[in-house]
Amino acid sequence: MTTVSQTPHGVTSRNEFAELHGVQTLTFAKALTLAMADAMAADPSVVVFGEDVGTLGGVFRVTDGLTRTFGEDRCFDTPLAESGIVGMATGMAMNGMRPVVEMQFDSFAYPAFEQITSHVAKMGNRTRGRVRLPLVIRVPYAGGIGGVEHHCDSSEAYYVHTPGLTVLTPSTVADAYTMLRDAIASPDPVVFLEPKKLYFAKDTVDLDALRARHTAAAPSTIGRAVIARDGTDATLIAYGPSVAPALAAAATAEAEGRSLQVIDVRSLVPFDDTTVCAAVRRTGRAVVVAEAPGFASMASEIAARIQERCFHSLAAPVLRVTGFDIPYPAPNLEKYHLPGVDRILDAVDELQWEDA
Amino acid sequence: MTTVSQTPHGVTSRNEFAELHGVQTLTFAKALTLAMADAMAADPSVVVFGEDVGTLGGVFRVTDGLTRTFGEDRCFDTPLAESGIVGMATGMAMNGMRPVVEMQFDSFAYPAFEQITSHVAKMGNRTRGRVRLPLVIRVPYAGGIGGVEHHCDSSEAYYVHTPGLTVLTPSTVADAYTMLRDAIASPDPVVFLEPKKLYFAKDTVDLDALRARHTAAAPSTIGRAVIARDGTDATLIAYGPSVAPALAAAATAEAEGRSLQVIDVRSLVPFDDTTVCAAVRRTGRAVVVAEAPGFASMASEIAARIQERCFHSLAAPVLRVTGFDIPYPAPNLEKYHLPGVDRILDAVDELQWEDA
Amino acid sequence: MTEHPERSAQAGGRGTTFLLPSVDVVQLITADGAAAPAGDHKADYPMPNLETLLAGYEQLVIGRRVNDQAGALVRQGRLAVYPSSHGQEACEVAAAMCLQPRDWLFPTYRDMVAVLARGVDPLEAFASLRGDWHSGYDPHEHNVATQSTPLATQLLHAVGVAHAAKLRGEDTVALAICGDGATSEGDFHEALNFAAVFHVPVVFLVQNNQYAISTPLVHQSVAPSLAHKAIGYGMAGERVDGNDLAALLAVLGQAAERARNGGGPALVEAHTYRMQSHTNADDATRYRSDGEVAQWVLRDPLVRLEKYLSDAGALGAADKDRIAAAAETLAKTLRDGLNATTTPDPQDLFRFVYSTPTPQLDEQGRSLAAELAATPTGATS
Amino acid sequence: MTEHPERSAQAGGRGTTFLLPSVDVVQLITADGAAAPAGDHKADYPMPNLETLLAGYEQLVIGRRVNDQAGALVRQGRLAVYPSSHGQEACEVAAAMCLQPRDWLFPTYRDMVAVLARGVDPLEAFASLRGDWHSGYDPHEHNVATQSTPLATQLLHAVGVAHAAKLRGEDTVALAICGDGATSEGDFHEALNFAAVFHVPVVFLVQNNQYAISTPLVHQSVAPSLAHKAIGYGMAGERVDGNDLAALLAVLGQAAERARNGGGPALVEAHTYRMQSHTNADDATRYRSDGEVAQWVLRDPLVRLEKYLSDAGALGAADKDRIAAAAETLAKTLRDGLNATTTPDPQDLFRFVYSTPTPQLDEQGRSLAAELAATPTGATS
Ligand SMILES: Cc1ncc(C[n+]2csc(CCOP(=O)(O)OP(=O)(O)O)c2C)c(N)n1
Ligand SMILES: Cc1ncc(C[n+]2csc(CCOP(=O)(O)OP(=O)(O)O)c2C)c(N)n1
Ligand SMILES: [Mg+2]
Ligand SMILES: [Mg+2]
Repeated sequence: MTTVSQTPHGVTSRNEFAELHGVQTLTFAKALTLAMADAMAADPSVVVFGEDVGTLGGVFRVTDGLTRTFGEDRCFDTPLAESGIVGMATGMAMNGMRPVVEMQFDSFAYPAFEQITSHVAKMGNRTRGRVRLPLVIRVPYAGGIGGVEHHCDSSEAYYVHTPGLTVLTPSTVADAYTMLRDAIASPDPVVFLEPKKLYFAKDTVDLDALRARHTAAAPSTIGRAVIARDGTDATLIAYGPSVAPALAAAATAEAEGRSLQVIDVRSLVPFDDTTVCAAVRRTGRAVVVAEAPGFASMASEIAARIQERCFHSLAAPVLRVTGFDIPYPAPNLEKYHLPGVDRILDAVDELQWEDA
Repeated sequence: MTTVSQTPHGVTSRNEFAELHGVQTLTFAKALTLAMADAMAADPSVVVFGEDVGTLGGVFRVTDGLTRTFGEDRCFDTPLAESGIVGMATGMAMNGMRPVVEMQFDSFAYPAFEQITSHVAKMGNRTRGRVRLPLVIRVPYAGGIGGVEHHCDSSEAYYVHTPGLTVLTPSTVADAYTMLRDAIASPDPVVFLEPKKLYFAKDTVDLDALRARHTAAAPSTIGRAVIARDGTDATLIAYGPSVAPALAAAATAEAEGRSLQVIDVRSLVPFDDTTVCAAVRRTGRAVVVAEAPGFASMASEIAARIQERCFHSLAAPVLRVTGFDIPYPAPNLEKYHLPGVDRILDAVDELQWEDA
Repeated sequence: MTEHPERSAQAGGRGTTFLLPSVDVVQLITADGAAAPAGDHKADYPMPNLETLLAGYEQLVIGRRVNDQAGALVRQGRLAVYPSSHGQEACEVAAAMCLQPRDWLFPTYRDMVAVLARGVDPLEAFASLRGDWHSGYDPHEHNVATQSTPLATQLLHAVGVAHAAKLRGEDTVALAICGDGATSEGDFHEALNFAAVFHVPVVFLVQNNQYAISTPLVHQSVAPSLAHKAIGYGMAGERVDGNDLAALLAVLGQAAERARNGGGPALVEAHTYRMQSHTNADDATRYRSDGEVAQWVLRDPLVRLEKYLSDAGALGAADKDRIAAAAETLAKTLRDGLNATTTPDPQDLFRFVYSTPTPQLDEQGRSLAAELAATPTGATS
Repeated sequence: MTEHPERSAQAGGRGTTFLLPSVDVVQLITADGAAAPAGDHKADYPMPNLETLLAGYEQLVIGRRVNDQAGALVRQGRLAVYPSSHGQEACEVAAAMCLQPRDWLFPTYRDMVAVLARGVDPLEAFASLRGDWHSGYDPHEHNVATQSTPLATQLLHAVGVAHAAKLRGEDTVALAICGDGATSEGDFHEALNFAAVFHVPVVFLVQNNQYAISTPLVHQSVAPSLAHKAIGYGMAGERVDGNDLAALLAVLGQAAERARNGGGPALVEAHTYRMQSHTNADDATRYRSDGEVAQWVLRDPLVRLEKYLSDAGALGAADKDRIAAAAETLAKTLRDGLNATTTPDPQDLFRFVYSTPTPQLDEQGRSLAAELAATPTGATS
């Protein structure tokens, strides 16, 4: 793999991102920006492109400042064509670059579907590992933002079913930074799903500590779930935008005397069977929570695997609380569609406690 | 909905298809051709188009004779562009036609993915039922034919996860006819998955009886699974190309003294919970068999639903025998990938019979 | 299968440049409201009569009022979002006016003014922007497709609608609108090629408003013009001043009638400008200068037509009052309608996904009903 | 960001027809093997020197032999499938010859002869057609991308490779091949537009062999020519006799050097003919006449170059023997290699999907290993 030592047009101004240090209160979006900026500073082969990511800084401002800091060769707008973006990224990755491309919204990645499934996912295997594609496809996804049609799809099922793709989705500000850097560092293509409704969520993080992971080659977050909250009675398994309602449900349940554990899967592929199965074997009950329509979804997979692997530990079936099997609804109806605290707690109530 | 009473260029020659009657030995492919021909004869709004479907009759000859019989206005070649084909079909369906389009191979439907997910699947819901799209997207799918890359994908998961699509896949010659006619008659868009390796399988069917269903408005096959073989010890749940190995496994098992039931799901969406759950509740054991990679697949969904709905009837976890989570392999390796009799029987053996 | 006049051109080389747009962008009324000097146009584009122009002017004023009113309603939180066509109203109005009732219009998210000019009920049309449902009107009522968000996808639907009509021997025309940005999408290419190969009556109107959100045209295309893309499909292309309603009516009218009479599809590029941000969620000052915008204020489509009609004695004070009143009536309808509270029925979520809900959707609908019955607040948290 | 010579054309109209192809298709050697009369070409295309033509002729002969040998191996069941470029060898050879070793070639399934002409090991290249693995060679070894099956997708990869090189200040050129049918795909459009907008050094070579499987060109496009599509991207287009190696070398060579020197991308349409069926699985007699095929036999690329070189005294009996021997050696390599039995390792199924197999793939690999250990036949039934 060729590595770029210096781009022809170098850094065009001071690196405003490098100046941020120590404990900081950041939005999720800003953590993502910092991850790209730090990766770009560390490795000249990292380039960012997509629709409106340059001057505008992206419709969610996730790439804001990258063109200013790194120049137009490192962060640039493309013509409006998603297959073009992913296809060009594929070629750039074949030739020594590490492209990080943005799809403006979940549904607008669909024109790139052939490039993603037939090339991005398959190139490494097709060439027996001789051509790896270290590229990241960032996809703002899921709902809860009152978005109009085509702006709120939870499209993860399409990607997780496609062998060859790594599929990640952070749910915390710290993970937004760490996981995006892990994604950019990955030798394999990553579909990086960013829950839109978390973009402006804030948290306080120690930026120095977060950065240190990547210089010290800390273990990657890829393939590792985290226990977001411990509990003993049942396990809620969630990811991305559904971690927050799962945690809220656990908090409510605690008040009602039930101790719910919450797992943030965060790495959908590879999936962390070890953490999930160990947890469920301990609690004996599990509810999977996800926004996407449930049919043949990531949630189906989690439920299917758990019952396959933990059957004799289960006191009740693995239940799913997911979006309905409908197109994502218009803003005024989305509250009925999204898995919320009540619906999660209803499912927990159905876990046949009387039998236990 | 406007209905066409007569196309400007009518039938150009005698209808060779209408001349076939009574008991016939047909290939699966020919049954599909007959279904289209009969639907075209019955309803002038039915049109067939796609790549090489006209003069050539399709690369699998499934449309052979349709142009000759019904003229170039009713069955025609398009430019080589799948999004174009599905997008044009969408517009034609908006304007009173019932298009039946062919995607040449599974992977070559991917360029049409945006049209399928963002329009075909959503138009009816978007317009509160005012614009229904009675169109059929025929997709030769799955493997077992020694095909080169991109010619053997089992792509059903992408469609079944997309609300608004009906997804059908016949496994017998009779169902090939009946289900394609039901698909064409459906007011909703249907993704019609044709197992390539069955195209030249033959069976003897009573064509008059098959046809009579459609004049007598017999109950649709959409949403209805069938018991392909009865049995009492465990239920194998399969569809499309996997029904044959499931039946073969059941035959082998019988010789070994184990009675396996085989369900042919055939209608993936809507799914026939009633038939499947009744069966599994009776046998208490289930193995799902499918060619596609197992992760987040139709097989995951079936396993997840069964354990949700039949938990207390299950003597063992619902197991899955699926393709591996890899890109479909090159011809000389596909035998290792495809779910075969041995692998199915191994799974049956694992159904914890000692506990029973 | 079909006659293709262009096919005779198959063997030709530069001699086929009749497919290329005129050297001069077609303009009939200058930005100052005067009759434009004759340009080097490949076709004869006569000035529409005053009656037509007056009717068009009325629609322009109404369109502008709709844009302004919708902007206000967004600021008041009554609409989720509004992509304004302020400055592009001439394209909007011409797109609607050049069609017959039996024809079809394929609009984008930005083409609300064209949708209303076709006669669609304004409150039904605004239902989507209020967030009640993805599309609020019946496309069959006025042959107006749903406003398309996925860029360029609707161009193919227009080809299909036209192809179906052609197969039935009907003389329906479909006019499909897209933006300059959308011309980069694969579906644009496939739609133009299908239209040309099947020789169907579709007019493709590209509203080149110079930006795709923040992306200026120069990052979208380096072609001599977007209309030059037509030759690659064996289709006639034309460029027109998109702020000149008269020129638009002449060019689009001719393209539509040519298509109706079996002359095949055409590509029309209208030069215009998006005067406001992409939507209210956007901030155009991040990527373009006030000076640039100011240049385009001088080319406003309303001002020039008002001047032209007034000078021609075709627009008097009474006309102006009548038109202002009509615009105000529509604005009031929007205000009243959109200020009223609607309560969408949650069961609608399940009703329309299929013609008959699947057993699974029935089950999900019952479960939501039970949940809502148990939580009297009416929603899950 | 980049200099765009074409941008100055942005405002122009028909004056920009320099982007259009020459009126006459570029030909330097006639079908009869004579030097062609000067055509009305927009550029000067000098005849390549005899040494170059002789080297090219050798590759043509080898290419023809590869096509014939592969056909025979298919009939003997040693290859699963072979899409022959019989009749198109001049395009294949020119595509390889106009590039430097540091340049990249993006071939399709039909371009085996070009792949071999770049130096790729023949048995590695044929591994995919034998069915051992999807791609058998290392793309980085000769800068030859995998042969692409999904039509037009590889054109975008070529743009990416060229863009990466350009950003690093390297003068690498990428040449991407596709067929006439592939020009209808959305990715063709997006690739040409990206190449033009980013002004990257890519030469797009369309082998217009008149058919996409059974679909003749007239159902694919009604454009004046496929090369005319270039103008829609602000790119230069050219048409060349695709059975004339000399003309191909001149046109592609000029396009490649122009691209290398910062002149941007180009679209070259080569007129040729697919002499055999689409693949062995196809039956071309279903959709075209013997008479049509016979016409093209007269335009064979080998025959005319042999005549031209012989007449010029540049191809003697010794040359012919040497070339025939080289072709026969390669044919024998193919026969021997492909007749030998290979036993792919089933564990390879899991090794390359990711750089490091996931725990799930490890598990699946172990389970397959256990299964194979239990069933000594080596395969599940
Ligand atoms: C396939 C697709 N990709 C991206 C988007 C997001 N998006 C919405 S509008 C827009 C810009 C469109 O520009 P243009 O076509 O010029 O139309 P305009 O907004 O200027 O009217 C973008 C990128 C989309 N709607 N569809
Ligand atoms: C996206 C896609 N759609 C369909 C196919 C199936 N297919 C393989 S080759 C072919 C015809 C291609 O014609 P052309 O581009 O002219 O190339 P040629 O085969 O003539 O070299 C088709 C339809 C494909 N490979 N990829
Ligand atoms: Mg625009
Ligand atoms: Mg061809």
